[in-house]
Amino acid sequence: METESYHLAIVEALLIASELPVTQERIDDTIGEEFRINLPELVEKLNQIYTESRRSFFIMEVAGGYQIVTRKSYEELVRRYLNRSGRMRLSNAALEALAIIAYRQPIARPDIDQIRGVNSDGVLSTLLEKELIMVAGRADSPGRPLLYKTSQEFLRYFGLNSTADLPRLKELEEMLAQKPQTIQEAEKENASE
Amino acid sequence: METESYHLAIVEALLIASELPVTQERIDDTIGEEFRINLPELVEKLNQIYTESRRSFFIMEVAGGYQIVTRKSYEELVRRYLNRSGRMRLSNAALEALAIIAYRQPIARPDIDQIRGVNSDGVLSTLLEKELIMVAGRADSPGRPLLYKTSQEFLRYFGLNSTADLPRLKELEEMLAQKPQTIQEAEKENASE
Amino acid sequence: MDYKVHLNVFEGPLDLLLYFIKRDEINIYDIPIARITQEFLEYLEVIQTLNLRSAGEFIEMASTLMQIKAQMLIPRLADAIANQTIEDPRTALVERLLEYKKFKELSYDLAVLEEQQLPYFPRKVNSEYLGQAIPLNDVLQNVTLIHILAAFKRVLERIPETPSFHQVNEISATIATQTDFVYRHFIKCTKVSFSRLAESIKERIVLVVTFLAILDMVRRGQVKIRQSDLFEDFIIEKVE
Repeated sequence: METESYHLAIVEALLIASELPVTQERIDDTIGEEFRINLPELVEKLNQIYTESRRSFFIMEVAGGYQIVTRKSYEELVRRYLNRSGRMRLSNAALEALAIIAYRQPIARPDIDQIRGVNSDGVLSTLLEKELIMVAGRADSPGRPLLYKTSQEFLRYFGLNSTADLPRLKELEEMLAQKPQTIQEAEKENASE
Repeated sequence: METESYHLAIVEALLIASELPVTQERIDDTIGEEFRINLPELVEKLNQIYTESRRSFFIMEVAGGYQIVTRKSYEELVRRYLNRSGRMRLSNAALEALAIIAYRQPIARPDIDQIRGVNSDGVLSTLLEKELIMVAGRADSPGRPLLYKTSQEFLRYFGLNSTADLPRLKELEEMLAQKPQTIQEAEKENASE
Repeated sequence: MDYKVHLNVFEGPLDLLLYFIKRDEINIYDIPIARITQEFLEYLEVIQTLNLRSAGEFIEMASTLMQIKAQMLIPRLADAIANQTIEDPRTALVERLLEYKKFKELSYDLAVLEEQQLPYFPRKVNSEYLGQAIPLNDVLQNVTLIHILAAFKRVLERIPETPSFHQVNEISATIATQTDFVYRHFIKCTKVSFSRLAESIKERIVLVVTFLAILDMVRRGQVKIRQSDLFEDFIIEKVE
């Protein structure tokens, strides 16, 4: 019995600290020499304990493993807490278009479409609506399409003083170039220094 | 009483679902209309419950909020399960740069280099990658270099509640206040060399 | 040479000078500049011989030291320094050393805090299966294409270079086959992380095609991409 409660505690600790679902296989591989445990059995016991003690979470079986999740009745509150209320959220498409406008402004819609390889009509109207971009006149090219640039609101939202403060592409490249190794390798290096 | 147990459950759900420390402020911001709660009080009650029911985790106060962490006694097993061969520490160089940023933020790379007497490029990108520091705009000095400051992850990583809890902060401030000119002059001299 | 042991320990020239000062119990306000310069130069030679790291910063400090040494050797100046009629040429260096020393000590304090914190593993949330339909927190904030590319680049770096060059393999992967490949992962679950997709891919070029396939799927509105932060893995979610 004493052993079982220790096993329960270990499984619980793994469930709390592991980002990936906890699996029997991995337990056997890493700590199995000391702990021959039956994960499904222990999970069931833990779930029993959680229900009895009215914990607001339980252990769910997901693709090939187990993980702790909150109970459905708290879903709405958790969602509201995690989605910072009132802050705007942009789709990937909108972010793409915004990035293109930020670095290439002023730029006309056909040019944005060409870079993105997709029509940007809807996205541009969203950005205009949120006042992240604004019209900056017309291009001289055929059809004289509208030109867009980023707005004051854009700068405020991203905490910039001017568009000159945008991270320079070169700086980003430098940042990326400085990563010849994976993070794990870098950590190893740091640890051994 | 019924209300309290509901409040406890909510706080617990938020702690389980959130990787970032849960704060009173953010709760008030998002679900505070329905739940006027006293987070520190509820956390204390939850910790009592966790101790009594021998849970292998507890709630730690950190970075201006609260987060669930596994208990010390499971360190070795959790580490082995997560496949970390040993305790991963930051390199001396990283700690040096972090100390400078923490006590002088916001600060630009040339100033960090100047204090350390070595180039800090590699170290800064490691710290950025680990999200221990973040960009805090640009300096007005020539070349408008990026400014860096410590992040919430920095506080979490070192178990601090706020930067005001940095060790010897007061001592350092007093030192700086005593001879503000000499150091600035020295910097000026060095810079003009 | 007793420096050998310490070669990798010194963070830079200031660190090395502090080491000399501490080892010889030197009064930092009265550094015997000739002796220190001599030792410093010896160390510099070792660095250069072994080509251990860029010696530039050490060379710069060596020239500063020699300059100070030269100034102090001029008899007239030496008298003036002693009588405090001109500033000691060592002052600027001493102040730099003191400032560096202060931050070095603070970095030891941080190391202690780090050590105290290491035994506690914080709650980790699996964004791939948050379950209960809880959306990811703020995932899309401040995410740009560059973030996605950065994540891609990182995964790419994990895969070794394609075989040797005389062995030209025909690339069997196309955007179409890799789109199918991604779709196969949606049978069990509507979300899959890029790193998980990449696990079964052994060749860089196939990974590249897979990445292009994903971008193509995004463009067609078949999937959405979410990412929590720069250099993080990203999650491909099927659009129903």
